Amino acid sequence: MSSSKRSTIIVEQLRKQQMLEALSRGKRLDGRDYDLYRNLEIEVGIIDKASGSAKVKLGNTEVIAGVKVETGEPFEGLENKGALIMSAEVLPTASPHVEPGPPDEDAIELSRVVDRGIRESEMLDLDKLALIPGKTVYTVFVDCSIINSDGNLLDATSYAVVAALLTSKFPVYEIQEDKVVNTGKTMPPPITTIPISITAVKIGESVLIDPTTEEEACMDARITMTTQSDGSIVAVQKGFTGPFSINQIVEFSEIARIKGEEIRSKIKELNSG
Amino acid sequence: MSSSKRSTIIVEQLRKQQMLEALSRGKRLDGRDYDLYRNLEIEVGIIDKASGSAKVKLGNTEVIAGVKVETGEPFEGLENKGALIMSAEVLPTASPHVEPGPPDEDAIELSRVVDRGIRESEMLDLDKLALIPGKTVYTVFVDCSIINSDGNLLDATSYAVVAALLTSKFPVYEIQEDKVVNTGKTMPPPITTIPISITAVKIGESVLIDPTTEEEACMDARITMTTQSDGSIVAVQKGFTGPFSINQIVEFSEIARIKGEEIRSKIKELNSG
Amino acid sequence: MSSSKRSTIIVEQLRKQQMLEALSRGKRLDGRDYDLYRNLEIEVGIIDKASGSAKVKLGNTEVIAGVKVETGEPFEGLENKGALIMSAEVLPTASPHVEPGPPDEDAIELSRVVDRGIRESEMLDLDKLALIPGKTVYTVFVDCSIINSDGNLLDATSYAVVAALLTSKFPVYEIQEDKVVNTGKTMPPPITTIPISITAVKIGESVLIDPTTEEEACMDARITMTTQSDGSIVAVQKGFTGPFSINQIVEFSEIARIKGEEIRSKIKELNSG
Amino acid sequence: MYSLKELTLLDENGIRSDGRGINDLRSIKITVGVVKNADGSAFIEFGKNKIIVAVYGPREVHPKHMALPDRCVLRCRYHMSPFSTDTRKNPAPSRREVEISKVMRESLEPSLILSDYPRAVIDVFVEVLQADGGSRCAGINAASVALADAGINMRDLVSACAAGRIADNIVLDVNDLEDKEGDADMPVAYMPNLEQVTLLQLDGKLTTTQFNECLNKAITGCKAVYEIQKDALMKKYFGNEMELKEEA
Amino acid sequence: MYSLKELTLLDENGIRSDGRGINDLRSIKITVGVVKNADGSAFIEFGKNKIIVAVYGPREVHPKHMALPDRCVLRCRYHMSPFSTDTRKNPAPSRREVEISKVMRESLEPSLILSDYPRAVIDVFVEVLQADGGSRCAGINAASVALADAGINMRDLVSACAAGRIADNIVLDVNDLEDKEGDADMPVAYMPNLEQVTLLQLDGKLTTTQFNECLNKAITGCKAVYEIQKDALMKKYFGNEMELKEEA
Amino acid sequence: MYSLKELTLLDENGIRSDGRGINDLRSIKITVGVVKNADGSAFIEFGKNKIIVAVYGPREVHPKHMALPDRCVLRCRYHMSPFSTDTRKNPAPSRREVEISKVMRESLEPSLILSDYPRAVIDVFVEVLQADGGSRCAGINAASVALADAGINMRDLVSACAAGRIADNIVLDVNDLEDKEGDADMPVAYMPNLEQVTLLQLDGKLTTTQFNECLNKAITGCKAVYEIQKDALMKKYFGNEMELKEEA
Repeated sequence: MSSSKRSTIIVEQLRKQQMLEALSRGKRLDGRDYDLYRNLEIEVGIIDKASGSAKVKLGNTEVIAGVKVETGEPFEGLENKGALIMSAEVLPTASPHVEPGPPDEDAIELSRVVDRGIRESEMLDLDKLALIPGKTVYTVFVDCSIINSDGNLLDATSYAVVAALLTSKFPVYEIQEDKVVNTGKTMPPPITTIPISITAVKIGESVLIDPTTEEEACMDARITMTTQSDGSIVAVQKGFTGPFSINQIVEFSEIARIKGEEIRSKIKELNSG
Repeated sequence: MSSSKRSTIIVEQLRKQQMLEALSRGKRLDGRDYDLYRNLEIEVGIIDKASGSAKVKLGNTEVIAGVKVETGEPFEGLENKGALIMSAEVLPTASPHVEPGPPDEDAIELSRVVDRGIRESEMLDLDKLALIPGKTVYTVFVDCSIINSDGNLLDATSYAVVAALLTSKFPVYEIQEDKVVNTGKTMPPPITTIPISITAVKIGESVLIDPTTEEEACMDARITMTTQSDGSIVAVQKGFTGPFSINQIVEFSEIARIKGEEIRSKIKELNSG
Repeated sequence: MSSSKRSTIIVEQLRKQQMLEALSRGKRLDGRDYDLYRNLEIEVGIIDKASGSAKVKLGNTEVIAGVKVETGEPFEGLENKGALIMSAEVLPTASPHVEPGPPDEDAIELSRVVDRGIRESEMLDLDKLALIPGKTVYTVFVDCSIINSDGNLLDATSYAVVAALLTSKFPVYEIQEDKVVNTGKTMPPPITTIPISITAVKIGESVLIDPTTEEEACMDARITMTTQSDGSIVAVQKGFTGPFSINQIVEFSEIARIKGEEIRSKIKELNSG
Repeated sequence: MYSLKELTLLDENGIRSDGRGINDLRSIKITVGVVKNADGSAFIEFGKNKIIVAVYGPREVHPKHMALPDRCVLRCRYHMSPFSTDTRKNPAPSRREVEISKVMRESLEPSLILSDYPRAVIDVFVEVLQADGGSRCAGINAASVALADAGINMRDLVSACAAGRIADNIVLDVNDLEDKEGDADMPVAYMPNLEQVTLLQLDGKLTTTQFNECLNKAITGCKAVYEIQKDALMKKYFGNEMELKEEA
Repeated sequence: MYSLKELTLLDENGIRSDGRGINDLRSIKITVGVVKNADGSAFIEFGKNKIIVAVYGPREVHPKHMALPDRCVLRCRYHMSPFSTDTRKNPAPSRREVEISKVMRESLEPSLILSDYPRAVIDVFVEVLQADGGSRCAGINAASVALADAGINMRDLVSACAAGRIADNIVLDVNDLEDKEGDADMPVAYMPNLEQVTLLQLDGKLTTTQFNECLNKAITGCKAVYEIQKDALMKKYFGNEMELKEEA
Repeated sequence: MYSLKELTLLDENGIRSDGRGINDLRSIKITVGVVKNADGSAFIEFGKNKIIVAVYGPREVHPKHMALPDRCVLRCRYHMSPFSTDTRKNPAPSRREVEISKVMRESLEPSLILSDYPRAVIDVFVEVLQADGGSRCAGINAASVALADAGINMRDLVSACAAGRIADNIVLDVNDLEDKEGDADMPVAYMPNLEQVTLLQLDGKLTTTQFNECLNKAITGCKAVYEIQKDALMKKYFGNEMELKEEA
């Protein structure tokens, strides 16, 4: 069951006061402009045993994504499409507050929102990943491990997934006498577009993109918007307990488009590099 | 592991005193005679997406049962019979004391005793629900949700299941080239009899049928007896921590037969109505 | 997650003092020599419904092992071998400290170390237990229930498993028209060797074999070594939080060989008896 | 396939598969106070959605260490009955149900004055008896009414409605078929008096222009739902007076 | 098929599949004090049932908030070993085991003076090493003896036995085959001195007349079992005296 | 098949499948302080193993009743990422992971002065990003360095390495293929200054002579690993000084 969170109120209030005071002077505590991302480093191909992998550092947030490609049964109702299965675990290494165990509601939301961006953009052309229609298809697992957590896990994880998929090499399966056989060859995955998520938090009336843990601790609300290469919006998720005005949402959709394009350019270089 | 229950002893003792005092004057706290059922309302066909459904109100106790018919593998050892699978959840809506989560021992006993009445009476002729012997049979799910709880969940749930099954329309499957195909047609289910459970509690030496929550809180023991249309007994369950004398059991078996017939008449009207 | 254990420190310290004091005089609290096993009783064939079974009493420790033989799919990568699946449950009957529930890390280690001795010795020739290569093989379940616990569960369980397997009668399956059929006949299992585990604990600098619960409560470290019929070592497990010197390990390997042979002789009699 | 889809979901006269125009809501009916034991409750029929919501609280928190010294904890469970869907749903909570429980709680929380009940908890139990498209919006609508029925101090009601896209058309209140076969689905929850959005999700593609149109259309829907929520509460609490007025 | 069933389960001479007459119990053997670490224990062989019961308590309750101020909590676990059944049983507790744990506890509780041990707990662990028909009755018989062995204050022993129906015959002590292929199975537990029924279940069809006959036959069985339970306890606690008497 | 195995795993020149001789370690690289939020951390590449270890603590125990009055509780989780193995690993902890978590904790505990932190807990989280043979040894090596990085009082480092058998040869540092296809694998952890073995396991057959040889070879490996562990710590804590020396 979903439940609202607790924290020490005095500390919480002081932290928020300090934060609001800085924001009243137009400053974030780490000195960034409201619409500035932290330093983003992406390294790909770090896990030899995976079909694709990426490590993303977004400020101090660090995420690894690994792609495994196997064969399996299609999902019900999607008999002629490859199956895409995504998971995310916030490792107990990531912060003093993580307990090992099955994913909590935050981790479930995280992986579902990242999944939605990939799936709705149709980044991976699943129609090209069927093998024996209705019986056997490509099953693409994308698993994410959050190694260190300093805010905005959603975007960091999303970029790791996109980078890992984009640079992965899928095994080529063939059908020989009704059986699926791994040929030992590889192929690039069928990529159609590059979805990029942009996340912001609202603190008071300020909207800050790429929040740190410190900022998330003071946030009233969160919003994530994912755009694809042609600039259209493919997924949105409002999060946390505060509201947004319609204006704030519309303004943010413009920011998400522009910032999305910036980060998309950066990620595109991975494949040419 | 099964464990006996707790409650505040003072309140428990006072409640029981008041109850016993009323019973000593031959009265139940809600004014009913010992062998009188509360008002029973049954509404069927309330869930369009189910093959059959019913909502039962027994006093303030409210239960919904839904029947879903699919195809599946037969149970081991019952290769040529349809499969009947029953579940019951006491929803957290039902009372301030229910915690969401997997069914506890009370909910498991509830669904197993209801199941036993249906199964042992052979209400549903499972022999008629095989399709490809040993491979594919009708799988009949009957799921119950207790919406509001005011005692005697067992009978209310049992009546909801019986009413939902009785008024359900099963899909007609056909075997075409070794495959099972849904024809889109429906048929009435193969009903052979109507099992009716009657539950009573013993408080002191009084035996009261159709107990309320208040009465169950004071009960020494509980007994449920299910009869089928020809009056024979098909299932019995003694519950709770007190005993019954042989005489009390034999007398109750007579009450269960008579009251069962009353309620059976009421439920039979559903199909003619 | 693995976690170190707690206990009442005063009692723990007193117990250990007493134990060390006795050991300083070369005595164990139950009067045994350091390298002496407790009384070992083995009874086989106690569960008619199992293909093999054994009850082992080692001092007051009591364990039952049951062998069930069925058919199933082979393990991945072991397509032409029978499948051996082992489990152990420390029953809540075994001591006041056992809680019913899924196996904890101690029970998991127990069954895995016992399993390792059987598997690595190749006691059971799994190559002879394939039926339809890659599709159907013998599945041999060996389940252990610890009834009463007084230390050295590992060896007692191991002996129960070995005795149960050794004296079991496997069903003879035949392949008839691509289907596996139980012929109703039985055969002796394909046994190649008899693995025997020997366990010791270190308390201070004393190394005591076959520890009681009392001794385990004072131990600094534990070691288990399994030898097969030809005297070679097939499995080792150091346990608990203290270390061993290389010398202690080498000396113990000699004890494990000698004591192993003693117990092996005893177990061999079961089949001739 | 595309033309077929257009044909099915929206015909040349702008009529949708269930007979509605692009700006029409499905029929909505809310009944207040349907669960006897609950502190507040509501039953909503929203198209084919049938959802019951019970509210318990403010009450003591168990376990106690979950209590907050300065405000009330809000908990929410969204759950689907096994018979609520086309093929039987496994009763164990799915990842989808976990996420919806979370966004539903977060969409209701801004409307509640939780600081009025420190150290307490309010539980909102949302049971979907039959699911059609938009069950989370329907559930929020019923939950907000049930919270009002429970007498919880509130700043506003929360009203929810989805809008979506079928080919080039933005349509109000996406049904089950449109959710599965359409091109975008955007559930929105809104506090009509405070003019604040408390739930916003999107699955599917929208240009920036379509996004704005879709958001505005959804909010129009929320406002229409708000009137129905108010009526339902009025009917329970001032039922007699209303009837008198009507007669007068 | 019907004639075949009759033939198999009961022949024309009234002899059952395992050679018994309709009023015969299977062989029963109870050994007291078989689990060294337990406060009380018993091992029962009841036909092919082999069941071990260990009792721990009265002892402190964990977690403490489960304690009752005016009486002892009784807990009971009925569990089947994986090797106890014809095909291997998954060791995780089944719904059947949960129900049997509950009815077993409820059948034992009336015999215990739980108010003598406020704030404490008594745990009864019933492990079925080999299961035949009637394992719950056999388990209750062993558990009651184990509780006596643990020195718990009791009003009476609880003795259990099933009766059932094969075609038109009411038979005592239903075995595995009769449970599966017969027409009714009624397990009963009874306190012989207090003349009270503490367990009563029924699977299968009985007319009212058959019901009464079946109940009475089961109780006759319970009374016979009671003697065996008493003997087992006598043997442990007065073993020497008994032998002396026998010699005398 | 046997000759094929020998051929593959070890050729006539004593060269192993990955080009090493029988006494060669795989390449090992340890980086200290890689997880920003942790109190101590290390990343090890050991052959193809890639393992990250984070240490949190000493810190307060939750739940509090788990605290020990006279010493610190040590907890350890060994976990494999789903993408770490050849075929995807289910993220739920396997029985193997539970056992390795236990032996890993027990191999580290003798090196720590836990009595210095009564009532506290130290958590060691070992995440295997890519698994090759010997991941438990690699994990212990990284964990011991991470514990030192966290400033925990220690008696010694713990250094781990396996040795094994291929046909008649005892080889150092068994890789993945050798683990699966070889004849024995013996992981060992050792405190080099205290000369004590803290982990010892064996899968596979060894004569007594081979056992001694294998144990000694593994310990030689541990000693070599120890130097790499020390260097990694030196590099973090005295990096500048070392570079200065090198330049000098």
